[in-house]
Amino acid sequence: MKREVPLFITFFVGTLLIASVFIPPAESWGENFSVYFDIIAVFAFFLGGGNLLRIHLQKVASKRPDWGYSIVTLVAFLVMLAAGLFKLGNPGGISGNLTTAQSWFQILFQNIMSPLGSTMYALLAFFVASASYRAFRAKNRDATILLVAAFIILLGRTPFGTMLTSWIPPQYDLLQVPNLAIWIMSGPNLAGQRAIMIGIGLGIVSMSLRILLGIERTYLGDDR
Amino acid sequence: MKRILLTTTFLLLLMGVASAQADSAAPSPPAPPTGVKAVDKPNDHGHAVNISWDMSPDDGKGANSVVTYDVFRWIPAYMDSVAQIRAGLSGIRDTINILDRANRKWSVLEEHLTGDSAKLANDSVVAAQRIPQLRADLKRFRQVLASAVERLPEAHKTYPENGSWRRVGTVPAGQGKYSNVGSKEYEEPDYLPDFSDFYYRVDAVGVVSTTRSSSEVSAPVHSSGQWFNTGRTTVLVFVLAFGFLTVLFVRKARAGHDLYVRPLAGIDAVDDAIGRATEMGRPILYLLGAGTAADIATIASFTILARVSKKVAEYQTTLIVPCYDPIVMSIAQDIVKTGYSDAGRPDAYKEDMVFFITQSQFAYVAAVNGIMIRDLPATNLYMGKFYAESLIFAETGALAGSIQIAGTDEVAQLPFFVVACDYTLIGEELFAASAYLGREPLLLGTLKAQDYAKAAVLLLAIVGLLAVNVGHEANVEWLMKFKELFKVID
Amino acid sequence: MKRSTYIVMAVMALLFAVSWYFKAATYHGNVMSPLVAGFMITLAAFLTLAIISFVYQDNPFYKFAEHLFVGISAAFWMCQSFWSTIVGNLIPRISTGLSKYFGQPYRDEPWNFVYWLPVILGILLLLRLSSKIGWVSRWALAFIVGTTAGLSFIRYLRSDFMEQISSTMVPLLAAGNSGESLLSNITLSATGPFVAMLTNWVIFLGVICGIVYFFFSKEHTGLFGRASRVGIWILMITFGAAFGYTVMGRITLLVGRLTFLYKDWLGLIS
Amino acid sequence: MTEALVVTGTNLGVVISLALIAGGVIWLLVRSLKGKEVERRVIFGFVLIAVSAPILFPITFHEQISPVVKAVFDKIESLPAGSTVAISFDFDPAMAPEVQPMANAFTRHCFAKGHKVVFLSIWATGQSLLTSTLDTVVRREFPEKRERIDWVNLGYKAGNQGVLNVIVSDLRKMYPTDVNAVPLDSIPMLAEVKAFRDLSLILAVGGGFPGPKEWVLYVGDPGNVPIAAGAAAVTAPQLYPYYPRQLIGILGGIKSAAEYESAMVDKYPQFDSVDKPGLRMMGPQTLAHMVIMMFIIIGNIVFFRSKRMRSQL
Repeated sequence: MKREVPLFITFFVGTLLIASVFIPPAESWGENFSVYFDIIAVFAFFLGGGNLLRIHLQKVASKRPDWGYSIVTLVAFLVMLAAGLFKLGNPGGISGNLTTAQSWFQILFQNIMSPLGSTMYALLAFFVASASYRAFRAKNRDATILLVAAFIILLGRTPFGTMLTSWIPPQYDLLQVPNLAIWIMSGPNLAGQRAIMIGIGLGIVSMSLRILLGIERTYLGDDR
Repeated sequence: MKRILLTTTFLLLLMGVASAQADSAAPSPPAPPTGVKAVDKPNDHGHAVNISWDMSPDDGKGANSVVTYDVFRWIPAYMDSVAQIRAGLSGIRDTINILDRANRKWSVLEEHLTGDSAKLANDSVVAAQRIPQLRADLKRFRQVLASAVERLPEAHKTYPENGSWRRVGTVPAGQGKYSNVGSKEYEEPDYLPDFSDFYYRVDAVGVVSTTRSSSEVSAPVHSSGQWFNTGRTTVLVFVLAFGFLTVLFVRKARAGHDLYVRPLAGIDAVDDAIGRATEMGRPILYLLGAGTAADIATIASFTILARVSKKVAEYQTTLIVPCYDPIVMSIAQDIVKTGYSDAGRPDAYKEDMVFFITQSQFAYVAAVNGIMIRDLPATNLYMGKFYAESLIFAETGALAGSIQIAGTDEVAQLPFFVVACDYTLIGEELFAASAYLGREPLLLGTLKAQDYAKAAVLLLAIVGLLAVNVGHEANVEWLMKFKELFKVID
Repeated sequence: MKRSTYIVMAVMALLFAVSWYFKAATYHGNVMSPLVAGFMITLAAFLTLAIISFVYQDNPFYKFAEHLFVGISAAFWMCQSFWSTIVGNLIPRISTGLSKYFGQPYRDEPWNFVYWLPVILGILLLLRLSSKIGWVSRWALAFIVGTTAGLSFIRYLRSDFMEQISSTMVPLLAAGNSGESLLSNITLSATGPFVAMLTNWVIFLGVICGIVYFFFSKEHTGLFGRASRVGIWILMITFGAAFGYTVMGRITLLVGRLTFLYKDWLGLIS
Repeated sequence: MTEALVVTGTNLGVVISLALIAGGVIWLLVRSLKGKEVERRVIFGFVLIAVSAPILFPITFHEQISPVVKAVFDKIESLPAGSTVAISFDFDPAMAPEVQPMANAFTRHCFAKGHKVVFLSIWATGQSLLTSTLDTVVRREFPEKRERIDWVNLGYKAGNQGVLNVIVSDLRKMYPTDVNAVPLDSIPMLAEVKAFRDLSLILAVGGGFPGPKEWVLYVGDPGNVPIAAGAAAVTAPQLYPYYPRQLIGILGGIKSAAEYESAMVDKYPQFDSVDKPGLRMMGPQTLAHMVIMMFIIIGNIVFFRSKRMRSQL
């Protein structure tokens, strides 16, 4: 019971969905199952939210290092949850639109969550620079190829790229850096992407099959 | 009175002259399209018809006067009475919704209101008492509609009596086909009944919509659903072939054939990295990525986590698994717990090893960054779906001096992992990793099947390429079409 | 805490107050009261700075911003999915009373009872909190994983696998769009027919070698090994090029945040 | 080579920030010769300055025009004054930051050369963006140009490539009137223009469907009209197969827009004072790219120096 039923459910649901692709009346099943999936995922939020509360309450209770910050998390979580679930400050009441401009939910989103998120994203500008410095070194042949390709593309995006190679006559203008950059993107880059994608496609198909056939069952939490 | 009469006469005259002028000024209509054919739309669940025609001689050439084609279908008058029943039905539905809404709004406010508003509120609440009655009506209407719809094929048989031509679509000049797709739900206004005789006609229309000419009427056609989508036969062939290969090699593996697999640097590094963490006495950070359980990459990551947690338990190192998705967290908890009990140390498993952070991409990044800098893990493993956060993780990890091993099938993020991490499992290698780590013959058998599929790809690509090139050079139509076999038709 | 920490804290608090005052005094909109508006923009600016400060080193301001962000965002997504999935998609199909309460029109459709399936599975999932019958939660997980496997199987077979193979089959001798004779015009002109053909060859051979690299059960030696080497080079070019190409977008993100600080907060530029 | 360093904008902030970056890089280069690694925070500081400086002070770099862009510029230059040119706005607000600068630059260039311009759109979302160009460029900078004599706005027509298919041979069939319902026959500048094949040049600005590709297939090829494209960076590579035979030139992404703006200023110094969003947006990009490239170079010098030092030990 404990092992066989889940394996059967997986096999049955998966095979059903594969078959539905070939049967026009069942074509929309895939979408429907995705909706069921979303609904189950919302139930899982109880688990997630419960876990979050538990971890931070424990931290506060046992006064572990940085426990004060856990209070920040707890308060922020509960305030936002209340603002969203009870639609606090929403002129439309409980049936109003969740993201109405004056509602607490939207104000907190606009002024706290949104700037924090986009700043975190913007840190990438710094990390792109440090990664370039640290990792683009001609240590061996593979690394050199990586470095040269990146450098050509970068150069092609600055006025220097055009300057340095504009003397090359039109018959050989593939060698001008901006053209070379475009060529790398549309030639070798495309080939590489495609090879990776074919591999991924196969890998996923094979992995799905392993799951359906019950060969791969670690997700059930027993590795035997 | 007389003046009015005079004015009217004058105006009428003027209009007559104007219309006569318009008539004489109107350009001659374009030649009609010919050969209108209507067929049931293939590979669908019915309720749709494909119409095609030979374009008018005046389309793009000749007088070049076609602007659009109007597609007409003959519709029996009975269809209108069905539509009326349907309109009644949706009218009742709307009324119920309105009363419902008003009632809810007012009943909340009722006790706080005075004067006119109170009366209004009271009215709404009283009106709402009719809702059950309306629901009964709705039910009755549904039955009437259902039986009315059943007679539609019958009504179509009366062609050309008791009906009229209605425009069902318009396409710009230069095109010779149109799909008349209706709804399969008979409560929708655009419902198209199956198994009814449909007649189609196409008009070529000039700049002024009155300059038009009609084609012959097409032969009657039925729309109907099919049980198999022939457009996807190639896909089915691939599914069966791949399934066959996998089962074959799994059986072979079961029979005890030894299967070779080449070493993968990223996989070998995993064990070393766990050892290193033990020596340094620092924890191991394992990220399952920003994917959900709906991503195969995440499931592949579970199998690697199973292996890692068992090793970690054996070496008595600490494991940190911050999660992005609650379902993923649940599964990961089970896996780590099993890993510890497999290693014979169930007591060493702690509930807070695997925990949930948030389902917001950059908040997750912010928190994981904090963990990396404060707990200084010796090894960071990134396996699964990663998006823009990949480089932020990898750089922060490098700053904290951790050994980093990544694996993802997100093509756009692979460059960042390859550049910033010590080892990277590229795409397919991530899915192969579970088979590698487990060293189970069954899993290795599926790898072999995968390789055969790849060999088939190479072969197909070369054959296809030859076919396309030979076809292109020699102008052989069917050879050039070879690649169409792989095109995915919807 | 050290004394210097307190001094830094006090200075930041003072700066915050000053900014609050000035932003409130110069607020011209009428969406909210100037005091609230001044506070909000100051808060947004300080949080932005707190996150950026992480690249220097971990510090209390970053920790504060991080923990605030986690709390707010966790609740944000829970509320979002509650309203869109449960109230928007589930309730209108299973309960007239609840849909009335939430102001959703009830959707009376024949197959509605199917929607009880995810509800039951969701409840099974929650049962994992019980140690006794926790194992039934695996049924829900099995459903989820089965759905994933079934959907991914077909989707990737079609889009990543078959589509990509078909686009690799391109004419290798034809001269592209320009239709000029190939042999009469062997130049390295970026738009010439020779380069167009060269590109097609590179793509074809690149894909073949790339796939060879991914073979697991054959030793990479001899000709096979050489093809696999070329495959790695192609992959390296791909990664290098894609990295270089993305830099521009990443910088634009920082431009956006700095513009917020300089323009909306400090008013240094107009 | 020196031309690349031509930086416009001469205030103290520009000089200081550029000196800071240049001096810093030289200092790091010298250090790197001794095999010393650069600390990560120093890199971050450089990035911060490189991105901030052009936002705070108007630093723009002179972009040398690349051949694909130059082809468009030269074409507009070489047409005799008074030629009729069409500019089509086939994009939406999301794409606008990248391609609207191109449309604006084309508009300025055509008016500066004394061409007559037909504005239109085959994207429903293009209409409002077209109006914004008319308001901010045409009416403000060229008040002397009169509507319907020097330019005309045909507005948006639904029908995607169907529209193109018709207007290539008969403009009045699709557009009996302009956007203000004035019949085309009473518009002086269109007296000679019966169809789009009578135009001297079509500038198709956009990147989705329908876009420059459809202009080539339905108007350029059948009508034998020269077409130039302005496209978003992501879609530009798909247009290269049509260059140079079917498309006389292509502007791809903000960098090409900046190149065009640079070329405009070189030829017509009076445009130096107008807003040049292409060049403005390229400022932080260029500076940051240069800083990153310098760091790649420094990183490699450090690597090779320290390798040699280690082998000497």
